Amino acid sequence: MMNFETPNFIPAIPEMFVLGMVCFILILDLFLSERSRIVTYLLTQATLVGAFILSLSLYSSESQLTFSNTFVLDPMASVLKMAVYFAAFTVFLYSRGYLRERGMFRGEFFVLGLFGVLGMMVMISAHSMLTIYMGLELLSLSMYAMVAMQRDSAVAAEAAMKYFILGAMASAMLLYGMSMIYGVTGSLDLGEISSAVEGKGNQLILIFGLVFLMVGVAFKLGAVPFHMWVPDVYHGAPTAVTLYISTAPKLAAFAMMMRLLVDGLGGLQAQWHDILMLLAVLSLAIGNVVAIAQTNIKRMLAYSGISHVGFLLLGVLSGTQEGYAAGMFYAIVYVIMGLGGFGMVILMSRAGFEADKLDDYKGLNERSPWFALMMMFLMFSMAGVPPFIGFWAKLSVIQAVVDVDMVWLAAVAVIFSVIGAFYYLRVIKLMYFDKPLDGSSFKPSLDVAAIFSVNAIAVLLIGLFPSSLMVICKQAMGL
Amino acid sequence: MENIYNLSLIIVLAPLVGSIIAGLFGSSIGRKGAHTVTTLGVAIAFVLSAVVFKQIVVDEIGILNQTVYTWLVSEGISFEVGFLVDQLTAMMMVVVTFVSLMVHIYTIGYMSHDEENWPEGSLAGTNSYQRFFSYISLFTFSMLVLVMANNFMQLFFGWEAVGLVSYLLIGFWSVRETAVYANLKAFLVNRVGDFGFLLGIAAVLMTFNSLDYSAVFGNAELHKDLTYSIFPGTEWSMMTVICILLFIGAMGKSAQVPLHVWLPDSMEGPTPISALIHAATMVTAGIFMVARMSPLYELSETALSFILIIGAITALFMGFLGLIQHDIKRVVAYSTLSQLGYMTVALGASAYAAGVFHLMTHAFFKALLFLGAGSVIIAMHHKQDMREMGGLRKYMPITWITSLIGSLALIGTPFFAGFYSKDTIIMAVGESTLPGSSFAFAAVLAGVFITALYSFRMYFMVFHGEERMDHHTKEHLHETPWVVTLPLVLLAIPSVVIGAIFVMDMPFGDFFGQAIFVAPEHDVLAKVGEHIHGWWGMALHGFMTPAFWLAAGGVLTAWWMHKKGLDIAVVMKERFGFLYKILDNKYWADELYANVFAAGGRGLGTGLWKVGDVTLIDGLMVNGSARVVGMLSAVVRRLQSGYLYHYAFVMIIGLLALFSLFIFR
Amino acid sequence: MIALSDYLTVAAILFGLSMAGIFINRKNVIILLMCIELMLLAVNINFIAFSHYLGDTAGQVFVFFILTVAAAEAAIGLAILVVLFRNKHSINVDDLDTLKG
Amino acid sequence: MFADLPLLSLVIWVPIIGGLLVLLTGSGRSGLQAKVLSLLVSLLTFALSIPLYSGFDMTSAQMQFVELSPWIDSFKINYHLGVDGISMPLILLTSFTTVLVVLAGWDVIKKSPAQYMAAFLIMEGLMIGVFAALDAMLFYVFWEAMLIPMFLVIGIWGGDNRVYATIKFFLYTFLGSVFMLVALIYLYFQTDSFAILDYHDVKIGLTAQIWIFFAFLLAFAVKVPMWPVHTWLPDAHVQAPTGGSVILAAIMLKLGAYGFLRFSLPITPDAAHNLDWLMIGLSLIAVAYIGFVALVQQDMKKLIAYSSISHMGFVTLGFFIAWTIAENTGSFSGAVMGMSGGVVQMIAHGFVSGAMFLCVGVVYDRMHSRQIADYGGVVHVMPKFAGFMVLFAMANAGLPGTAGFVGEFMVILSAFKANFWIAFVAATTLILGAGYTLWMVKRVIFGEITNDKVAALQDINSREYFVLATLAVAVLFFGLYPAPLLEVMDATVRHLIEHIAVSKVPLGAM
Amino acid sequence: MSFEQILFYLFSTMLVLSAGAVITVRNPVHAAMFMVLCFVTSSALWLLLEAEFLAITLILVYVGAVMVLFLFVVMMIDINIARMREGFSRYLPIGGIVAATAVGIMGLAVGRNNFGLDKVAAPAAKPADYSNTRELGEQLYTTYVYPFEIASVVLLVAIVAAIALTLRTRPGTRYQKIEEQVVVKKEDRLRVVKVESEELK
Repeated sequence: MMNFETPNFIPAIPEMFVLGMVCFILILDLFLSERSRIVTYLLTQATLVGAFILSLSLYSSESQLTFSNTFVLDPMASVLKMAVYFAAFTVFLYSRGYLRERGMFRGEFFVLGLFGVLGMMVMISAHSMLTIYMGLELLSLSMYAMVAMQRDSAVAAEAAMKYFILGAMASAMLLYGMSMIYGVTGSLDLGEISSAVEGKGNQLILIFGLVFLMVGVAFKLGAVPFHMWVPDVYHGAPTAVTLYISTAPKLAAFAMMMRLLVDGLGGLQAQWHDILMLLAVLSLAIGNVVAIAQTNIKRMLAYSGISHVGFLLLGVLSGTQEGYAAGMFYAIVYVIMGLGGFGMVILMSRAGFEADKLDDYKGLNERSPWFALMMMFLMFSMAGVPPFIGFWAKLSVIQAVVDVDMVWLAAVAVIFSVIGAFYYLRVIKLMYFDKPLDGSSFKPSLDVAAIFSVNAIAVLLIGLFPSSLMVICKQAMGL
Repeated sequence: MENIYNLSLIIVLAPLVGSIIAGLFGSSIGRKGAHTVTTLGVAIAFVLSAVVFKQIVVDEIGILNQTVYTWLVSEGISFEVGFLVDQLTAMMMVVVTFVSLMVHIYTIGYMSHDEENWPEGSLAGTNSYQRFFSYISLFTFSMLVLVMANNFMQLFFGWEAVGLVSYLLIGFWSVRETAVYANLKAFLVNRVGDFGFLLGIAAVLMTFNSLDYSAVFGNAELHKDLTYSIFPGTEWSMMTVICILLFIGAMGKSAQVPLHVWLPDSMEGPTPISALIHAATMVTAGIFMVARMSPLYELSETALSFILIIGAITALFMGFLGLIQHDIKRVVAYSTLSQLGYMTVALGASAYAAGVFHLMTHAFFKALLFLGAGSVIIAMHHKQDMREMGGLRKYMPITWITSLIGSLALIGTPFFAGFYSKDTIIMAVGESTLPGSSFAFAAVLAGVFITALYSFRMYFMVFHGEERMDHHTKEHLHETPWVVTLPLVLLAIPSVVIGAIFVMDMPFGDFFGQAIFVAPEHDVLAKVGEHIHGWWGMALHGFMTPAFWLAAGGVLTAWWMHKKGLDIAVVMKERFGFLYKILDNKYWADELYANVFAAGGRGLGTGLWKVGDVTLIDGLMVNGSARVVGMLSAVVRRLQSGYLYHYAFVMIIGLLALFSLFIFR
Repeated sequence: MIALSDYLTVAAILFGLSMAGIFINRKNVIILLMCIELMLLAVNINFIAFSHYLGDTAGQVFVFFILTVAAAEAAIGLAILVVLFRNKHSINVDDLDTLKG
Repeated sequence: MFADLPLLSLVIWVPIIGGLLVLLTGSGRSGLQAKVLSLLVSLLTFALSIPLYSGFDMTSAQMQFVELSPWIDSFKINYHLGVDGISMPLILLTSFTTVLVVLAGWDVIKKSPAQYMAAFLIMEGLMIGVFAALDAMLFYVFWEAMLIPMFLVIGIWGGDNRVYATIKFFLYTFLGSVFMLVALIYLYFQTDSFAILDYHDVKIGLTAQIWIFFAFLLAFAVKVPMWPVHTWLPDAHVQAPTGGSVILAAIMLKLGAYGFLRFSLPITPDAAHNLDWLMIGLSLIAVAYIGFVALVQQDMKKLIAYSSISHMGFVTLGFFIAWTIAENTGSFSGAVMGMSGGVVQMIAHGFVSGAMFLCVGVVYDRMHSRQIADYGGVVHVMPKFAGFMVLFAMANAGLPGTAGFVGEFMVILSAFKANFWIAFVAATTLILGAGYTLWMVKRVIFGEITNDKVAALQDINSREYFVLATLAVAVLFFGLYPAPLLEVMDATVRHLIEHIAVSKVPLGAM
Repeated sequence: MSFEQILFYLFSTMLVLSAGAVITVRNPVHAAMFMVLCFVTSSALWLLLEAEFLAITLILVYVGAVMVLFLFVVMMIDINIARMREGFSRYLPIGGIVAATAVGIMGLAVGRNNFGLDKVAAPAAKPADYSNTRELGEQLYTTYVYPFEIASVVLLVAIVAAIALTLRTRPGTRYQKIEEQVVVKKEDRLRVVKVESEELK
């Protein structure tokens, strides 16, 4: 009666590799003195590179299920995973100096970071509500801890507490929704669920569950009205952690949304389409409008992130493969821009100076023209001004909604993007048109400066030749 | 023909070249170089014009109508720059170049001490002499372009070009606020005329699909019954629309009521240009234009009576104003206005030939009078008030004689040039049967008396009676140099003889040939011509006309008052205070324009700007929406209170909101 | 017999109560943690009830994992609580208001 | 010899690359090497743009010097360039003006001149790109990217209120153009292509056309600018440095008008037909209303800015009277003159307004005041300058023989065919234009020297003399002999008129 | 009314009431106690649902471990109950309303009309030899082996995080560095100095 056939481990090799490496680093780190802590850092980066190579080599256009259908590896999963590795890699690059200056350069940071990455990987290639939940929790728990990492900072602790409570609440709701779906469909497997949903008469309970699910998804994405944690956490967390939680997890959340809504509840497209529409419009409005009133650049970027989520949702709610591809493109682009944006904060900051006030950027052009230029690239890109990459992302999602004859939604989106342009312009105004508060020209560490420059220039170059990235996203969606 | 074409080209370009040299390289070639080159250019133009005149008029080798170059081509219509040289043009060319030549020579003397008119160290004053010559040569060029045009577009070019030069010359002494004000005023008033003129051209293009004279005049008959509706419902004859619009342009240039206000002020400019531009040539451009368009005007009696009445009003009421002026130049200016009125009346009566004839004679004697006045002004050290003059006759005989001749010509003494042209006009108007012709007739007759009165008032005040000028001036009183007097003499001769020479050909003969077209039913000159037999006879008969007696009466009145030592201005001020007030304020025309149009325009502008742009569009729409967003942002920001329970609460509300999406449907 | 709906209703009430607890409680963060535990408990009841009535153990397996995760969650939550207390010397919800706007 | 070169790409990218190089050289305070380099680049660009004219086939209305290569396959976006008789002169205008702007800013700009010059070079490339783009997205990219350098130019080198002005400028134009983006995407789904020429041929229902028309209208009306979305222009002009004002007036405003010709008219002719009353109305408001507003300005730059709006009114008027003319005369052939007049006015206004702003810049650099009241009697100390100023003022007032006259003349002539009152209102510019321009001249140039600062003024140096003289020659040449200009555009305009003459509404979709 | 039903209603009412108490009592210690009661009662409900293993686990893990941890923390952190007593009821109405609405909606969804006996029949009782534990075990180690692994990782993360957050080396306290003592060499401690002997005259 024990019928247990060994599952096919091949598709999960990256996960296993990362897990193994994490455990190794965890143990190794115990025997490392402060001075040689760098090894942990290097190993972490090596892990990500290795995982990237593995995922790349495992990339195949058809999707394969394993672990009795709790795990799936499809093009979307591979691409998103690679994006996650890339994002995490960049984050660690940015944060090394920052952490060292604040005495946070400890093994736990990288270990938890890697655990988070693992959680994202699990979410991305989950094919069962159970695995989605496990991945989600793995990711969340790591992030709660990372936010509170700076143990002597009150704001960080406060942020962590808020994040934890709200996050737990959100995941509880997610679970409630899952339980409902399970109750109606009688299965946790997304494939079976979708087939069950197709022929289900009992729509009401499904919708009921769907709504609870959406709360969880929207919370992870940080979409209005489940966004309240975003500004506080981004603001309170150490910038390095902000950098981490504001970028890669967005990809995972996108994957989770795709898995649950498209793979699982594709039959309810009409319903979640409406929900997403509401969330998208609210996010665009609140995000862009409130960002204007901010004086702290981390909060401002948080709100701008909320508005970006609104755009991302536009792509998904269109319900077409192109739309999903557009949403994915937007997610990746947002990650690239977000890395740059918070990277700038890290770049400017010194020990005892967080550089998170907008006024800290006054007259940057006179202090350091190069970084001002780079930051300008990022700001214009976020504002969606061509030829920067942000424009193509917006173009693709707007294209998606126009494609399904929702021109009015496109109009709403562009109007709010104009309102949003204002606060990006204000940053440029501060950097270029104002006099610096202190003329001291700051000298960032070489690696951060380099990665930041590369990041910003990438925003321009990919903006000039976005084709390849877009093609990847389209292929990931089977186009 | 080919050689006439070449001649015309040289005639036009010679003054231009002179002007450019004097203008751009004035400082390097110096005063002598400047006046030499420009005078030379104009002299060439004059001589060649004379040649052209001989060939066209005397030898009658036909007329030149040739394109120089194509300005542009659009929707198949080609706008060209070209020459039409017929009798009318030839006559105008000679007049323009001759008077211009005289003025050039005269200017050498008149402007010789111009630096006195500029403030210390004004760079603009350093070579103002050269610049002046450059300007008047440029004017000659523009005027020639105007008269030699063979299409409306080029006509408009010349039209505006002379306006520009007149603008530059009125404001020549740019340090004087009055001058600068006067030239702006002149330009704007002229622009009002051009406004109509341009619309007229547009109408012509719409009707004939061409701006070429020959094409337009050739097809005029075909479109005579064409109508056009300006106000919905009203159908006006297209020809009337065209003619009146074009004539509005003429009213601007030829200073007809109510667009006359700029001409008296234009006296702020140096006297030579008053003579050249504001008496002899530019102001008569309107007259010339209407004569040129005779084929069109003949098709619209409405337009003709309109012209008739405007002309009559100008002729009479501008004359009145001449009575009470003390500034010698202004007297002449108002007489110019009134004479322009006579010409216009002639045009209105379809006596185009008479009008142009008067244009020619007037050019000579009015230039003479102006230059004479200028000569007096030089002698008086640039004082222009007649009350400080008197008895100049013995100090400056040549000026005296020539001025006397000019005045006699102006009032129309038989045998003098003015007599023939003016009498012809009066008779023609008498014959005219157009609506308003009787009023016009009365006006021109009355005008004769007025003209005589103010002319000889001026004459006596300046050249006779006691010497009212101060000693300093008196000591230096002497005849002006030959460069000044020579032009006077040269202008005096035609002022006497030119009328007798041309009277039988020009108004009554077939001088203009095809250049001027008169519909048989309008041909008043023919009627008049029936009982005109030779210049001698006409002159003798002239002594019996009411016009002569009116003129004589005017002269005698002036003489009598002079003997009594009365000044009509003073007398009127004392006796008829009200009338004097009217005249002194020039019928309040200036005030009207200044307070209603200028101030009104500025007021409207301010209103539109402050209310429309600043308050409504910017304040309300642009900044307003920005402010709204800002406030919204501040309000919504409050929701982010920082309290966990609020956040949780918002999440629950959001959850309920999502439910409501499905419950309420 | 007891209907499935009865269990679900109990779970629903429990869930609602704990939700209310999160935003009614203005004082003690620990209570919030407990509320979260309660929510999860409600969810668990749901799952088990379903799995019972569907005759499918997957639900119970899920509950098993939820219990595990909840324990871990509680641990981390309390750890954060400790850090918070060390920094602010208070676990008063009203004092968590430095981050706002 | 030039036939084989990708000329359009060169004139677009040479200045942009050059600008980046200048940016790199820009360490020196005086930045002499930067200035010289940028002058060379701009001259090279101008030289490269000459063959566009010499090699241009006047007889054809087709796109010429076409370059087509795929750019973003996934969006079906191509790198598609080409010029016709309308865009080619504008490209020349751009490259010509930039040279003058570089010269004008030579020793005026003290604050990081390298960045200044670089901004203008990059802007030049982008603007030429807008004129040359035949792919909607390529067009849009250039169109938006162009805002960035101008935003910086006004913001960094502008006057006291520069921040307000530049942000207003950016948001105004950005708001306008995003709706165009939506319209372009909509059209993409109609044609499954981003090629502008495909848009020209696609059949669209009337209501859709009207929506698209308004989307385009917002974008282009802001740029032109048309009342009531013109209020950014005075602020931007007043605050911008001289070079910025020149580029704004001479070229950026033309982009809007060009957009009408390239998008609104050919893509949505029926909508344009239904709404031409609106467009004519707005144009006339621009001419008259703005004319009156200009009359009372106390700030020279503001005055010229308003006069620019008023003059651009003629451009739009010339474009949109076509249908009225057709109804009155029974054929569209009568509309050619109006449209050509509009295009001529674009070019002419480029020279004239640029010259006017340069003139103001000349005195501003000396007095640091734009207030008319601070001047007076300048002629006595700067006769050379006064000469130029009067000439350009006359051109601004539309005096025959100057470039300013041609366009207005043609537009008024054809407007009369449409309706007497349209022509009537349009012709008021003769009076108003002369009024506000010459009144300013009177108060600034003539009269007695009002104060010592004026008395201390120095006349223009040889550099300024050269710049102004060049423009003076251009102004006079196009005034006295506009035929070549018309020759270049005639075929294209005819083709455009023929195109808009036929309805694009699919049968039965009315 | 069968015995089961009586039990069900008994336990469910207790559960609800104690849950209500948890969120309302001032003193966190009392709250924890009510929490325990909740767990116990709900485990009883689970037993009614034939989920013996999980019921037991709940008691062991939660009552035995988690709640103890809670209490531990509560004790460790000395909260002054006084401040805990401050205003609370004034938020009650609005909160109550919202919660009620939410519950109402949920009740609508899960009410009898959807999950009544007529809709979902009660399953037949399991055979006597049926072992819920064995059943779960098989599932866990076959079908759900992958989540099971992740669960272990989650626990690991919890450990790491808890340590990383709470374990701290107080500055100023001195520790015995054994490894250094072990590796110490003679040279480190002992220095032989050559002393020049004094010359005797």
